[in-house]
Amino acid sequence: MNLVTTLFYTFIFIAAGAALCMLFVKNIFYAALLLMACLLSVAGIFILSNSEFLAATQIMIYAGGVLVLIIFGLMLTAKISGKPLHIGHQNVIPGTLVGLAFLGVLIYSYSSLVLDLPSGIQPTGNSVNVIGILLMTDFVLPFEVSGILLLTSLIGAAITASSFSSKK
Amino acid sequence: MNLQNQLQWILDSTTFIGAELILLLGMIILLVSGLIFKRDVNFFFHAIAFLTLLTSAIIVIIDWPENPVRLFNGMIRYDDFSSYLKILIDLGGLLTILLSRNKIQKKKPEYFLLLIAIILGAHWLVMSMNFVMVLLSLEMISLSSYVLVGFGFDKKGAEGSLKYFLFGSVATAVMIFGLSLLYGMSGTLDFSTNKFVSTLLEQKSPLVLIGGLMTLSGFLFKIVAAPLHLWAADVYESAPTPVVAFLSVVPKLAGFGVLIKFTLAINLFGQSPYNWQVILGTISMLSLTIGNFSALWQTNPKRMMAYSSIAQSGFLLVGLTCLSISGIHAILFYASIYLLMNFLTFLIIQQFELDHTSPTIPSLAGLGRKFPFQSIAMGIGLISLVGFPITAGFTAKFFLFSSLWEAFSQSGKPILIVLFVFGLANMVVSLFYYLKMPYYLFLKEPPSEKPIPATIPLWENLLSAFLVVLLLVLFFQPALLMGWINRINFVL
Amino acid sequence: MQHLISYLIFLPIIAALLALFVPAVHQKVFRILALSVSFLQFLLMFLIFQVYSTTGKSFQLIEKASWITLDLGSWGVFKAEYFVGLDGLSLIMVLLSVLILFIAVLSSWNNEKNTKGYFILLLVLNGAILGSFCAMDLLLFYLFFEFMLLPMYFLIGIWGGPRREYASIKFFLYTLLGSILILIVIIGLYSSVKEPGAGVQVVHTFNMEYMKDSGNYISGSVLNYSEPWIIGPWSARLWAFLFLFIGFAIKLPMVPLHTWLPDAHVEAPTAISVVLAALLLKIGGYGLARLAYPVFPDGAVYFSWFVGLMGLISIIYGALNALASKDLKRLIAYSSVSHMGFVLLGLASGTIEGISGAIYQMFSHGILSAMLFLLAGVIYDRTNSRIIENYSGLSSVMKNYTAFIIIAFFASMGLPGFSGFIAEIMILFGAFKSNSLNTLLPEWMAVTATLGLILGAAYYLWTIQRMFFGPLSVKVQGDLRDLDYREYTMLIPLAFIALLFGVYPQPLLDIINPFAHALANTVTQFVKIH
Amino acid sequence: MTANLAQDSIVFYTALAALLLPLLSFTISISVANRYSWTVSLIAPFLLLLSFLSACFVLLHVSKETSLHSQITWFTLGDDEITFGFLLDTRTVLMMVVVSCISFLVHLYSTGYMAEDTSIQRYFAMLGFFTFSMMGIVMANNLLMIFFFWELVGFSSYQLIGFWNDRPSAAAAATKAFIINRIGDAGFLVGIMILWTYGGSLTIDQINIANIPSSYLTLAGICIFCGVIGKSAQFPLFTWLPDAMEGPTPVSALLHAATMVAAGVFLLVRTYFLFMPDVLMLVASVGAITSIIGTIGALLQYDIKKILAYSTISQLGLMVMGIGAGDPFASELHLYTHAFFKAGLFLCAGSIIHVLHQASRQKTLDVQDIRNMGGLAKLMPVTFLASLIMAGGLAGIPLSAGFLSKDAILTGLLQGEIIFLFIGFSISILTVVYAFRLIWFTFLAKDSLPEYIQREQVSDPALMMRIVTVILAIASLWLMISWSPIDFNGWVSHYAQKKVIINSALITGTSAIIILLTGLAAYFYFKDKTLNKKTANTMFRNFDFDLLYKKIIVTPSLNLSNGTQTIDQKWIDGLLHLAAYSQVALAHFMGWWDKSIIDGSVNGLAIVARGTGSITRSFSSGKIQSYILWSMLGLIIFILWILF
Amino acid sequence: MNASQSILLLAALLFSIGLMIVFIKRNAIMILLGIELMFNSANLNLIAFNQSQPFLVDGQIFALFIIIVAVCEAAVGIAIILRAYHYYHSAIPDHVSELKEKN
Repeated sequence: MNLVTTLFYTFIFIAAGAALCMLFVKNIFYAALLLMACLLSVAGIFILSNSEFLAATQIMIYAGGVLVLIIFGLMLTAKISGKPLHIGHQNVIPGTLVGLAFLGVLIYSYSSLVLDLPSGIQPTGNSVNVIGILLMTDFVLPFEVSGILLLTSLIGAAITASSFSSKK
Repeated sequence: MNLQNQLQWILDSTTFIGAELILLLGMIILLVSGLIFKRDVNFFFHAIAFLTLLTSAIIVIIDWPENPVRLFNGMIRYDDFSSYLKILIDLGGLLTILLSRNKIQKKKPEYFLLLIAIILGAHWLVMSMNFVMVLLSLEMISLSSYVLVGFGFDKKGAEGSLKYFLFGSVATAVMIFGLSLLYGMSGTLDFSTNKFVSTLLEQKSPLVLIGGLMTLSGFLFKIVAAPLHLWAADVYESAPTPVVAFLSVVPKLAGFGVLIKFTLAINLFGQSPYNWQVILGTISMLSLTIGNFSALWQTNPKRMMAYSSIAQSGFLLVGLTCLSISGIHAILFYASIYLLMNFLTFLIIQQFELDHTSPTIPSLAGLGRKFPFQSIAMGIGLISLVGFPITAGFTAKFFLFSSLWEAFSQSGKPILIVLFVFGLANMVVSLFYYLKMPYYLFLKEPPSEKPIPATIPLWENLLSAFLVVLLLVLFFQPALLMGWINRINFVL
Repeated sequence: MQHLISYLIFLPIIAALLALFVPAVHQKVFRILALSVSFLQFLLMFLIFQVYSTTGKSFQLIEKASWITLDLGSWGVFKAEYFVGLDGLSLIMVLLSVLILFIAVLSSWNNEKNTKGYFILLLVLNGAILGSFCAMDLLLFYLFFEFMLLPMYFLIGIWGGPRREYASIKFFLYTLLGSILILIVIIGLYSSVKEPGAGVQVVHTFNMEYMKDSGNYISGSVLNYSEPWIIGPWSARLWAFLFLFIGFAIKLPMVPLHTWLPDAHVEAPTAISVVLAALLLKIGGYGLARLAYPVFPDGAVYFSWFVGLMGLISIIYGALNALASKDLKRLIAYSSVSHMGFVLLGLASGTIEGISGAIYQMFSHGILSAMLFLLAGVIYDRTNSRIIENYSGLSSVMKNYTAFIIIAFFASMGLPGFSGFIAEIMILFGAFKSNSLNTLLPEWMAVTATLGLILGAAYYLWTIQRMFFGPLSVKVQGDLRDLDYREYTMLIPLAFIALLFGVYPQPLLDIINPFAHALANTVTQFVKIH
Repeated sequence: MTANLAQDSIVFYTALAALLLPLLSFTISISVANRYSWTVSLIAPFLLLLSFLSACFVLLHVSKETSLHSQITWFTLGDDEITFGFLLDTRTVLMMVVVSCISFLVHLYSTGYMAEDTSIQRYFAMLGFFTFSMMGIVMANNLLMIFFFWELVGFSSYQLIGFWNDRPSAAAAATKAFIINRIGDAGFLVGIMILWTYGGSLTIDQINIANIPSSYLTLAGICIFCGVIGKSAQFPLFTWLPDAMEGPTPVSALLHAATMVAAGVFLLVRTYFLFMPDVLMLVASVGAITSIIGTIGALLQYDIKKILAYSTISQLGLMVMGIGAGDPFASELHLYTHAFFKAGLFLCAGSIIHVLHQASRQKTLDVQDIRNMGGLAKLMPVTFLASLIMAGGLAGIPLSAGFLSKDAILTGLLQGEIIFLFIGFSISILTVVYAFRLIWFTFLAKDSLPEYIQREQVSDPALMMRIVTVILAIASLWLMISWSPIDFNGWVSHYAQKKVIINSALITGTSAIIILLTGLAAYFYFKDKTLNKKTANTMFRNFDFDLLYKKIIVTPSLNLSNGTQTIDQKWIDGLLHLAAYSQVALAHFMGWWDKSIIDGSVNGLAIVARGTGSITRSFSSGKIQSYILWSMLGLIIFILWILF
Repeated sequence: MNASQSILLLAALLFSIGLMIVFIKRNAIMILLGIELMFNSANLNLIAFNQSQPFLVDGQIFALFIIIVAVCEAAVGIAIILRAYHYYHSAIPDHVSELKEKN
């Protein structure tokens, strides 16, 4: 077991562990931090899986963007109400059962899956280059559309967050 | 293929997406003018939005494709099937703009911008042949819808918006997971290629099914079908009426556009080890039952129409269950008629809404005498929704069930005949609640003298008259539309 | 003389459209419009009789125009036509309709409540009824058939009695259920039948004439003759017959699918009761004779015993219920159930006597039930009560009314000299003969059916005895004046017709016979095959 | 056919006139306005006289060699034709004359009897209509036509019995008469169906030559006999006839004594060829039972009209028995004679009732009770004499026509079972007794008229009524059928019958002696007897047959009809409502599903959770998350369902 | 078990946990976190499957777009939650629940 492999499984365990902990923590702020830990280790897995560009995006957007946004919202909502960041549970049993059912079905399906994947990590060249070209050629339309999407959601978010009318 | 050719191809491709570019242009104009102009030039925004959609529709008609063309390296395909749906979508948008009264919406430019964004997303969605495009355009529709639902800017709207968002995001997440599984199984994102089909044929893993069903659930969310229908009633109740009218039609049409293609792909031309007809048939029956039976005891017209929307999706799914070309034609016809009758009904609901902000059905009692024209128009719309002669709703259901019968007589699968009888029986059930409104309008006496709602603008009456006439004409001459639809040569 | 039938059908519809634009305050305009439409239809009927030849076997005065032709690619061509024509069966029914609708307009002359809406709906109903009797294209027939429901629903629901809402909903649901069953078969038929002699492409047609010919069925289709699909215990063709039978039997109505009828009748205004009993019930019988029997003779043969039994049950059950009824209109409604049971029995026999008797009975019952409901309407008009117990000895104050009641009751119970007698005799003869001729019905059915005659006498005479004889005593308020001129103008022609065709039935039989012959032959052929 | 064609057609049209003149009378009578109602009592008898004369004309021109037969197609029934035609043979013509004659006389009588009634038009109209229908039965050449007129006769009977329909008893009697007749007619109709199906025709002479399977022939005979039972008031359907006396007395004379009830006998004679020996046995038995019942009834009754009604039942039973066990012609003969003397007796009774009624200060109805009469011979001598002659006819005293015809029946019975002969003789004896009783207590016994009768007003009725009774009395003498007072093979039998049964001197002698002796015995028996007024015989109600019918037929069928009504309203509609409710319930369930299961805390699973010992219970309603949960549950169920 | 399979298993785990969070946690923002987790599990899947085609980077690009979508979702989501909070003074979806089946 070399370093890379060790690192790989470490990331996996961190990610899994952080996610599991999210289920059990009562403080929403901790949950956000756990999510960040989880996402960062997923970024690690991406790096080890030869997807450096993706990993960078993951770290930048999630850690730098999404989570900040979420924590920001978290603070905003928690602060105004002045309530603790404590969160309650509900639907525990049925929710768990359904979740476990999905997990079970997926694991069952994976067990019969024959993936002709090369074992271990494949040290191949940098994929950033390829991705860059593809985004400008094959995937140019999705690329542009995602721009429109971002614009739209920006406007939508702005509208939603900014205008309030009478509190009926 | 070298880079040069690819770039050339991209340039060539752009010539085919004129309508979409116009929509984009409209969005930008609205955005900019919204910043520049004062907020009270509502008519201007109306006009811009209307013109944009009109131009887009005209361009789609002018550039009617003779042969399907794959654009942007197979990201989208430009064919008559999608063009037809695009026209319907644009029409839905136009009707929504006509429905959007001045008083109701503030923030006009943003409102229209988001409306057009949804239409643009719908355009992309019906053309898309690639999971990436499916995801992006679906999200474009969803995100704008979440915001639009809250455009009443009141408490209810905020709640509806939140519920819609939470439900929708989970549905999207599940769909994305499903897409990733399908990608893993097929090794391609382009679901119209041979590679997709041939690889999946070799795959024996149940992940194909799981991925397929998870992906399907994203589409089912969009078309409001069971079991992902639960959000509908709450959301429809909270949203402004034009938005409900819009949301009950346009995303549904777009969703069906992609659902049809996806279903045919995942069914692997009938060679799939899984019986997708049974799945679709069951979903259809579930939607029919849930929609119709839940609608029975509703007293809020919009909630009722939400369940009606679920049931109507069930009817549309009947056509999809056929998995045949005539079934698809029937769906297209039904969708066109559904567009007309649904908008007609919502138009009148909105007219009756004017004074009492959220009318219950019993509060409509006796209004038939005061508003004979509106009541009759609503009656015709609802009768059409039931599927009763002499409205085009009957013709649409007739074609739908004919194609189902045809599929049955060719394959003899029991699920089809079960669905056939089941669907027709549901027609009877639907009568109960659809006729509730005409029943109160005409047969019930008003409890006391009520304040008469404000006068209804002439052009709205003209619009409803136009829709009524269309519904009647398309009953007597379905060939006007069906002839056109029949020329659509659907290939995957 | 080219488009007589179209004029007949569309005259009222166009009039209804015109009436839409007349302001509602001019009540008289609507009455006169409706009356003049009916009158013009009368004239058209005269013209039609000039052209129609009773010796011609098949359809006459045919009008054909393409309506929907859709190329559905590999599936073939979807073809529905505007195809109307008259054969014996249709002509009888059209004649009856024109007559009854005229009476209905007269009968609703004094309507004050929302006159505009009322007459517009009546006119639309008029067109739909005539259309469904003339249509030879299945889709066209279904269109008119369905379209009758809506005006009827509103006519009962708005202008009806205290429980009108319940009655109208019940009426609507029952009949809609029936029409769904019919729709299933229509879809099945249209996809199984092709137009003969068309080119390479299969032309799916709704033409009822083509559906009768076993050669026009696409081989391998669900409803084909030679190898029909088996679904459950029966072949698809038998199922189709059963569905059609139930669908039309609801209209007829047949026990136990009849409970909408008493309610609808009791609640409906007089004119609507008249139309309902005289015409709408006939659509059921008409549909069986026009569609179910000729297109599915195999089903007719297979289920004949069942159909006959249901007819028999209807006869006796309806009569028993009439005996127990306390409301005059309810009594008449149940008597309709009983009388329409004869229609089923006659059809089930598959003999010429039975079939022509069934058609004759439809005509006769149309006339007589119209008369009965008009008479029930008279007493309701005077006192606002139809409860039999409230009256006694009416004959001493309303002499002529009593005379007409006696005529109508005796005619309805099958007194010789009135049309009902001829009809019931023919049906009973046919049903009895069936056993020795084509073995479709056992003889005991015809014998038992005579019980209906006895019970008929019982409930009618008992009613006369209670209401009209004995010392005068009326428990409700009201002006017990005798018939007025308007009522005479409605009743005398009806009584005269009932009498005329009871004494001299040949003119009607001349019209009916070719149809009955053809149908009986079709059925008999199938008896021989099996 | 020897007569030439022109003559034939004249005869035929005359016969048609005899048929249609009463119908004309009906039409005129019903359309005359109230103001001119007196014209009716002129026109109607006149038209009937014309009809009678026409019938006589036909009688002169038709003999057994020259019977006329003419028919046209009435309507086509499938491939076969139903004809409308007349068969004018001697039997028909004789019956035509009898019917039109008595009808004419009754019309004449009614002008007096009904003079004060206000609805005289309706009365004469229905009389005319009856005569028309009765002539129709007589003349018709096929069974369907007979049935046609048969029912019309029933209708006119209904109308005439219920003529005074403000009396509840009259209305009830009318209804009863019609319904009971309908029961018989239903049987008749079945018989016609059998003959149509297996005989291929309904014309009487066609059926005669048709080859019908014997089992069906037997059935057909029984069925047709059912019609006879109803119409001729045979056991067990005789109960309507005594009730029918609620009608005006001339009506009873015409319909319920002379003609209508005799139609059954006429039909039996007409279709005699259809009856197999077994059926004839049945016919004879029924006739015998009926005649016994009728006789006993007549012996026990006190109501003058009801005595006559029961005697009619008895005589009809005798005729039917005569057909069944003996010779049809004898019964036919008795039918003719009976028509005259019974009609006459009724009219005499009518005269008495009429006179007493007018003389009565109280408007009570017991003027028909013979216990309230007696000694009328002095007050109403003409009526007494006429009654005496006709009662003699009824009793079968020698020198009356009744003696001859009864003699013929008894002679005919010689051929059959001896029991029937015995019954025949017994009936004859008892007939003498009750006929004597009737005359004795009405006319000859001690005067028991109640006080409220003004005796000075009691006298013979109006001239017209007197004349009619006298004519009928004369027609009851032996000359009516034969020149010889001891041989019934007179001119009637020569005219009508080719085969003549031999007059048996033994029977003639025996019966003459027995009848005279009985008369003598009756005289001595009744001489000093008075009728007990106190024990008003209310117990005598048609031998309680009515009660029996009520118990086994009427009440059960009413209960049944109430039952079906319940089924209709409770079960069928109940089922419908149940379906509607269950639909609503299902809708509520769906709503509950949304509200409780999906919105709510998932109680079901929570219960499972509690069972598994979980601590956390979530009762708070988490809306949107539950929606999502349930949607995902749906998805996973789908996956699992398809996978496994 | 090779690396790809472990990634797949991790993805399945994250997906299920995400779902459970959505079902169980009574807070809208927490639900948002759960949804992000689910998005990520899809990304993991894509990367794992993309290993079998090392020269095609479709999976990676798809993952990239998924991240973009996630961002948009988060932005709009936070805005919507904030607005609901504005009206209801709570981020707990149960409290934001006036719309439901009446009676």
